[in-house]
Amino acid sequence: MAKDVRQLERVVIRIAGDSGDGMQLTGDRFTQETAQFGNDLATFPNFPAEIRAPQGTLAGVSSFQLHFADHDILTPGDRPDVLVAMNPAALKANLGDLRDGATLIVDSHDFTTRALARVGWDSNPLEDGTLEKFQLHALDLTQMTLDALADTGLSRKDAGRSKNMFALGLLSWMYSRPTEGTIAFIEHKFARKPEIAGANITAFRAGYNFGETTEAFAVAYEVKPATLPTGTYRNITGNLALAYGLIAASKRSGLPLFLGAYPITPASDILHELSRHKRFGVRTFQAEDEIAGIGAALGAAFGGSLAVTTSSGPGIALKGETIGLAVSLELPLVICDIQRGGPSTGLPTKTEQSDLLQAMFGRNGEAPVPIVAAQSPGDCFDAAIEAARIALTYRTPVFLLSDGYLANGSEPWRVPSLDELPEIPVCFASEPNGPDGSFLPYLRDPETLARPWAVPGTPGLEHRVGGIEKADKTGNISYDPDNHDFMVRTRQAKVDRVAAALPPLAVDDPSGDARVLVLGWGSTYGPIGAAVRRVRRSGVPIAQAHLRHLNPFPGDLGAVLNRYDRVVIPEMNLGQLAMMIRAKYLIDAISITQVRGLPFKAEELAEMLQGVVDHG
Amino acid sequence: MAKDVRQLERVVIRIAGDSGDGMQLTGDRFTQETAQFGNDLATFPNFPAEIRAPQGTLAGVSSFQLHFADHDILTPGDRPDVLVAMNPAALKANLGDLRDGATLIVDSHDFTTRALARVGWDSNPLEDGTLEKFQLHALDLTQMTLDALADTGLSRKDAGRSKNMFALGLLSWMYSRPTEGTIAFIEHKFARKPEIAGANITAFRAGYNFGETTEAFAVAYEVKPATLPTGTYRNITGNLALAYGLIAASKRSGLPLFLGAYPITPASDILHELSRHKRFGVRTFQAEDEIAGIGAALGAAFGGSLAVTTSSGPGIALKGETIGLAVSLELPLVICDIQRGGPSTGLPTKTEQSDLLQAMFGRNGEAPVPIVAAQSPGDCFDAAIEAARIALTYRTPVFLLSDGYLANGSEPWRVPSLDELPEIPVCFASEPNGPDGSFLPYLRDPETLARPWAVPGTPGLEHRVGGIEKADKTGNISYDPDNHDFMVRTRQAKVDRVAAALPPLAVDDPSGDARVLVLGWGSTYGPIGAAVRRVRRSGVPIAQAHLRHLNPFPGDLGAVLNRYDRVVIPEMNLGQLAMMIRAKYLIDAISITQVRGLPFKAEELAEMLQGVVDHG
Amino acid sequence: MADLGLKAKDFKSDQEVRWCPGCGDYAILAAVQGFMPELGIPRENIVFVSGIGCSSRFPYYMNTYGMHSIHGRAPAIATGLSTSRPDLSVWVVTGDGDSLSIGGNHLIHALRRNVNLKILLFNNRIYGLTKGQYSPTSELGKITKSTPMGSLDRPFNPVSVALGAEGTFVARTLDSDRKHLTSVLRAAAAHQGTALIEIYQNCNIFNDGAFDLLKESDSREDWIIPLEHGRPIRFGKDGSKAVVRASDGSLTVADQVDEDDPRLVIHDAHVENPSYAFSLARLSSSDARYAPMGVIRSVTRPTYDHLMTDQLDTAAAAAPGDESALQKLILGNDTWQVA
Amino acid sequence: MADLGLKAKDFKSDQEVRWCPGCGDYAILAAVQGFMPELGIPRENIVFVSGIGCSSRFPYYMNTYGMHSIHGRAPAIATGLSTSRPDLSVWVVTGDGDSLSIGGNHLIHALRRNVNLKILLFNNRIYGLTKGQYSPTSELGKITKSTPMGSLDRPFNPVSVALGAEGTFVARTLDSDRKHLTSVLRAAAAHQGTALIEIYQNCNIFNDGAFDLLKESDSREDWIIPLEHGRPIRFGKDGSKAVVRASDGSLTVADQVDEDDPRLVIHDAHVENPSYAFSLARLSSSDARYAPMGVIRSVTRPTYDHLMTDQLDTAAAAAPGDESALQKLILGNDTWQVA
Ligand SMILES: Cc1ncc(C[n+]2csc(CCOP(=O)(O)OP(=O)(O)O)c2C)c(N)n1
Ligand SMILES: Cc1ncc(C[n+]2csc(CCOP(=O)(O)OP(=O)(O)O)c2C)c(N)n1
Ligand code: SF4
Ligand code: SF4
Ligand SMILES: [Mg+2]
Ligand SMILES: [Mg+2]
Repeated sequence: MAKDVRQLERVVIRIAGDSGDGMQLTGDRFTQETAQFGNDLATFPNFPAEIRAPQGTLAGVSSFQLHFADHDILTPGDRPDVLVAMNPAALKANLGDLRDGATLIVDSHDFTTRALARVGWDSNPLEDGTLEKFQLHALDLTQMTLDALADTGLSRKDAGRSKNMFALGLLSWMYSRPTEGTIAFIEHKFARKPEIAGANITAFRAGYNFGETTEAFAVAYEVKPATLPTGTYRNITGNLALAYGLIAASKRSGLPLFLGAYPITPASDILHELSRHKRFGVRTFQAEDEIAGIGAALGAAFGGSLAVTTSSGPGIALKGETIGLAVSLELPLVICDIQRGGPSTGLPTKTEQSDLLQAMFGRNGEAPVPIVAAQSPGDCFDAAIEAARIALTYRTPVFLLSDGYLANGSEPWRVPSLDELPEIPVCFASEPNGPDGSFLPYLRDPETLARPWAVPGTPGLEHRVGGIEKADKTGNISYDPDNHDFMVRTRQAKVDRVAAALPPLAVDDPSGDARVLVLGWGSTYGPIGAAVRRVRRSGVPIAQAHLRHLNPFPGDLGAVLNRYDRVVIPEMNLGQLAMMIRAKYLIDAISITQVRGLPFKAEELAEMLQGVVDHG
Repeated sequence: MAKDVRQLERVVIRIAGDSGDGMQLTGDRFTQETAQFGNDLATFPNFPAEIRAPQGTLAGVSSFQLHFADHDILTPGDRPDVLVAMNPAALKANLGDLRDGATLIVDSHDFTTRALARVGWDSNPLEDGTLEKFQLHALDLTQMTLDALADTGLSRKDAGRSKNMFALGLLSWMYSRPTEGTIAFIEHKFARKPEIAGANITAFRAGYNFGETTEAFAVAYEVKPATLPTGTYRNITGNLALAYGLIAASKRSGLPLFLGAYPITPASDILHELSRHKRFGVRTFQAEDEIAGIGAALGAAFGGSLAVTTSSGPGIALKGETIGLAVSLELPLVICDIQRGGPSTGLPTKTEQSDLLQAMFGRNGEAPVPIVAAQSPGDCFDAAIEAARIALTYRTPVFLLSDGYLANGSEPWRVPSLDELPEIPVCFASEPNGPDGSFLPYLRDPETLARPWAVPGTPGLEHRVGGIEKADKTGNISYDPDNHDFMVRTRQAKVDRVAAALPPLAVDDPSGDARVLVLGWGSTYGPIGAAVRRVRRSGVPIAQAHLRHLNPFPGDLGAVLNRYDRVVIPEMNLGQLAMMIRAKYLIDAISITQVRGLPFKAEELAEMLQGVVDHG
Repeated sequence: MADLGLKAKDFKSDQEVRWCPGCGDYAILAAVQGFMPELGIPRENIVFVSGIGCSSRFPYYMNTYGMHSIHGRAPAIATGLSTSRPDLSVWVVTGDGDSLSIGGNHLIHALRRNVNLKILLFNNRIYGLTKGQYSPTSELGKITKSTPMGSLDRPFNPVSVALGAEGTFVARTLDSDRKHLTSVLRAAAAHQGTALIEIYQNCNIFNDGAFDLLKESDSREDWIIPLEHGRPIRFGKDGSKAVVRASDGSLTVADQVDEDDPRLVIHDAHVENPSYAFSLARLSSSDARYAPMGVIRSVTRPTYDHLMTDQLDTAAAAAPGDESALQKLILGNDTWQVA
Repeated sequence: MADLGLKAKDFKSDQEVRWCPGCGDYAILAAVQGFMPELGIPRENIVFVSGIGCSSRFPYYMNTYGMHSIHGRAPAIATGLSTSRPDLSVWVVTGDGDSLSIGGNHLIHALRRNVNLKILLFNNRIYGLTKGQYSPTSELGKITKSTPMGSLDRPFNPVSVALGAEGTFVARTLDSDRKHLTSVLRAAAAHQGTALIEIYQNCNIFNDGAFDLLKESDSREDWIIPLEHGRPIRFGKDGSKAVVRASDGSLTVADQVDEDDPRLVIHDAHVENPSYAFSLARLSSSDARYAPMGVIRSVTRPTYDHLMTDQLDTAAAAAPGDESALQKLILGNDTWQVA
């Protein structure tokens, strides 16, 4: 039967089910197919903090959202056009987010009175009109999967597990995706269990064929490949990009990589990833706690490694004292904070940007630390290299801020050729630099104010460092009042010096007519960009700038801000960057804040920006 | 021989010697005599981080400065009028601070070539004209002490130990101090070693008589008692006042006091002091580290104690994660940070105000905590009570900031009668407050936004709290986005609510003509006040206001700031309060900073203030 | 203990239990809830404090007072609570990562202090909540997400650690053996001071089957070494295995040991010297599969909480602690009047 | 070891030593500086890492590489250094507060990992630097600034703690006995892995005389129990005291023991099972004055540092780790071209 194929510019799909239903895997696969096909895309995985919350409950729902388009896009989309819901809980938990008229594909298998009651429904929404705003396809996906696998000899339970593949097959048909990749993937993943591989492939094909054959779906859709800059692309999550960025920085600086870390969501995957790359000289140390993690990294830094520690908010709080020591020792160290919802344990699997001020001020005394932030999953790669560059060049701990949204979200990424990356020249001290052949471990480079890095093993440069205030140049303990004042200001000056080598801030103001500037940092890049496009589409000029460097700010930031009547700062916190900007530049920046554990929705943000443009 | 007695308004005396020479004790005694006599006074002890640095070295010098006057004074004085130096190192280390024409009393006993060389002198300053700007009295105090004790049968070494008492006797004569107190003190202190007591008293009397008899000292001085508000006075250090304030708060709230602490300079004395007062129901727990210290305190808070933890910067850095938990649990907890020089180990025995931003922001997520600061040693008492009041009223952790200068410095303090102190009413929840007899641990008081405090042991109110985000009212775990946003804002609102009950900010602007306001916080109160007086004395009006509450600010602060053309903020950091003020009120506050481990000198500060008045 | 008429269900909170289906934590929860009525303590006087981890969700499910705190800090928090409120029955729930990785120091200090805490250490030899990294009790060479080529660090034996840290009560039990678990809970509850109970717990998602040898009917009798005070330590399918003292004084396992063999060890949980208990614990080092189970050590020492209360009482008896005494204290000895 | 022609004075830095006159730290410093040339390692390959405390000032005085870090964290920092630079000789200097109070967890984890660190624990049973609070090794009932009515918590026995934490090398010595101290340093330096040396150290300011019994000529022979591998453990003024094995297998001290008494214990530092060493350590619990001195345990186990290096080598041998391999890795398997 020949079917209609309709062209779309963009689609937002969300698939949702129990945490045990394999939704993240299904989402990943659909993303890969879509990436292979050449669409631009952005993803948003969302899962509960529990490993396996009880089946069929709202708390146990896991979902994966994918936005893909024939043009470049910036966010995983606000409101799904399509929801695939594998059980009543998944339907209930996600219904509120759908746009009117959205397509709903629901596995009706589990819509029993009991299951419905469990999520607080006393009648069946598939039947009672609840869903009339939507294009509902209630299908017994589970049963169809079981039927497809009837001959395999698998138990009902095992066979039922493949229902996600059935759903994926159906989606693949609907959106005209290539299927070879998925089949190869399944074969590879279950290479040791061929009967499971077979079942999954059968279910996947059955789903595809069901779309092709049945009359339920009158149309398939096509979203043309996007035109992106030329190059080789892959899909990548933020944590993976960050890990690769660190290895690349290690190669470009010629220093072995050392990671000292303690597992914590959503940072653990960086530890997992790096532990797999020992052949590149990467040492990973799973420490007894966060303090030992950063401590070991600092020890490795003293020994001449590119030293890194990774954590999330609660773990970063524990590292404060040691970060202060690193400031005092003036050794390079990259501290990655993959932010999550706080305070305290907060919302471990949700995203937030509320550690900026902790990164700035979370330790005793005047202990300034440069801060860089990543703005998209792929950008985590570049941000990691930039953090390493600053740390190594200025001999200082550096914060690299990412967050749960970047960490797990993915996007197509143009893979750089390693030799296009900046080199990070590092030169260990090898000769005495003081009078009479002495070594002065705190004699500074006049340009960067960096002190020499003399690693153990270098004859003649034996020296001692420590956390007590040090005399200028010699580094000996000093309680001298003027020396202390000098050293406090010098450490600050060194961090301020970072700005000198930064490029001017890029401002996106196509018409040049904008009176309002939207300033952002970190993972709000996508939503802000999307919101700004919406505003512009309505004919209003508006400018956007996004900060990679939060400390120090780029040197021209003040001048940029002064070009605009109003500056708006959207943040997933209560206004942390806004506070820093207000204090430094004394401008009445408007803070737009949302602390919902979720990225901004472009649509809502656009409305708020429009409000500022309209009413100032 | 009848001698001259001259009247003085004020004197600044500094006594300095080896850390082993008993300088702190001598200073304390002279202070007590002076207090007894009725002068107003302020002190500044200054000692090395080492327990006993090697004898005779600059690093080992310990000193004690006392400023006393016939009128009320605010600081221990900038430049001593009199220096007593017990050895070459003490002379060298302190010489630079003297005003021209100052009196120098030097124990010449140890001015050997070797001892001089040790501190870098190649000729004897007592003889080579180095000291010609001063009124030098080079006396062999040690030998005189030995002579005085020749008959006691004490070894030379033991006898020599009393030279500090000889010096004290001499000073007591010179400044017409009462001596009974010191004699009684010595008898009490060495009650078990009568021969030592005897030797010290003999040396003390010998010093006094030496002044009386010899011609070296032509004049004695008298500084009349000061006229202070009526009342019973005592001399008190900041740490002692803070400890007493906590016990008083415990009595006024009816809650047992629990301190969880780990020793650290300069906070340890609070632990020591409180551990001595078990009869008042005070429990002190010396924990294995700072995290356990605050953890135990939080546990005690859950159980219904007035819970306190004390530390200094590096220890506070370790407590960040647990403070976040306390914010999330909304339990009362007083966190005392006795600030010292940072970053890292920094200058452990020196003072600094550089933990304000750590107190504000040193933990993950949006975790606001009220902050109060003490402004003088005696004021630590009131500040402790205020911190406890806020913690108990709003059910929140509260920072109480003091510093090394307040901790060890002393001043006359009008001892309050306990029943003039504010009562701190605390009411534990005892009844269900929810539908169907349920208990809602996060149902808030509409005025304070405090949640009920239901302590274990209360039947029917069993409930669970934790660091994961909680649903409004029920406190159950909630991952709901809107609830999280609401709770984050509510916790902030609760802290902001503290301002509602604060009195208006006191502004000292006698003429009402000032165009410049000096805004301060913490221990800069004395130096700022003294500097302001100097400026005024030169005929220029200038206003002063000092913040007890750093978070939230008093409600009228904005209005106060707007009344002045310029606001100047002197701080012993790189401008932390200034940053907060600039961000919040968008005024171009001028930051005057010094990070020398020492309080501002009134004279220098006055000059800088004058500069602002003159040139804006 | 008083029978308050409470039932297991009275200790169930209204919160939905959210562990993975099949997780060993369920059985432990049921056993604890089942045991609680026996304590004879009203619910309001019982507090459960936990850290972070799957196991640390425990307090939410107990209808008592409870605190789900932060990672590794539960013993410290519970110390403050118990010390300031010795009238309460304070229980700590923790995992192998929570208590032995990040929280190791608080654990050993609680033990040496002998604070009146009952610590339930759910040892699944893995980090459950963070999805499967190795823990300080994972076996050497363990392949996990963070150790793809195998872990390199020797695991702790929690019993050895506790004995090295002056623990007064140390026991071990198994999630699936409710009767045994309950008996150990009972002994711990009766103990004055810190009681550490290591509970082998299956994490069926990330470390499934870690204790199968101790559970399966064809092997468990070969590896579980049951300890009962005053009884010879015999085990094995036919009961012929036993723990014996070798000539060099060390303990080993021997087969075919007669009832009257002089080498046979009679279990004595109350020996003051912890060396005996330590030797028992080290049976696992001769063959990692051996698992001595039951109360390994239980000796009497004053508790920290009571010693502190005593000091307060002594101080209060020696001098008044009322408002006027406080006034005097604050006045000090060197006052002067300004009129 | 190679003789590099170094002398003790080559290990003296130009920094003035700033401990209190009479402090036991001086003797330890002198002993270490005197021993260093024996190591046969060039100064630049030696690193001293310390925490905070009087003792932790140590690195400043050594003319090697050094780091005076923060309180309690030296073992963690040194672990990173040693693991990333197995070519270095890494020494940790720490106090009883630094290592057993705030730093207890890092210490026990270093021990179980068997990182190649030589840890010198200066045990003066007090907090020196903060002026005299009790420490985790202070005796029960100790009156200090923070415990005016006496401390309430049972001290740790550092040797027991280390053995409970799987330590491979544990020794004890005395500040004032330079020869003994040096012999223990020598044994520790030869050990592959974590070597913990507890050094009894007198703090003459805040805890003077803590070890006098072990120093004074009329008592030291009664209380020091000297351990030498392969030799019977005999001591006492006339050599008639000995450590014997009681019939219940435990170790005790007996008087008037003959050379051929079968109960006499021959010291064996190399027994794999740490129970023996643990029993030795617990002689102090029968009478706190007994001090077994020397190498209590020294067994061979691979070091963490080398195991990690091996994994890196194995991985590198299995697949290339060059720039083009990295390029491939970053590309991954699912790429597409945009032309
Ligand atoms: C300060 C901090 N670090 C790390 C984490 C992440 N984290 C949570 S639980 C856990 C380990 C859990 O293992 P275990 O204690 O064995 O408990 P289980 O889940 O196995 O019951 C980790 C590393 C955290 N929540 N807080
Ligand atoms: C984080 C932190 N907490 C507390 C302190 C204060 N402090 C410094 S050394 C020390 C204890 C010293 O005792 P010990 O380790 O036994 O060393 P000793 O001085 O006796 O050699 C303490 C509590 C600190 N410097 N840093
Ligand atoms: S991950 Fe393991 S320990 Fe955690 S709930 Fe699931 S089965 Fe239990
Ligand atoms: S205080 Fe004690 S340990 Fe510290 S230097 Fe002085 S004598 Fe030595
Ligand atoms: Mg576990
Ligand atoms: Mg000590």
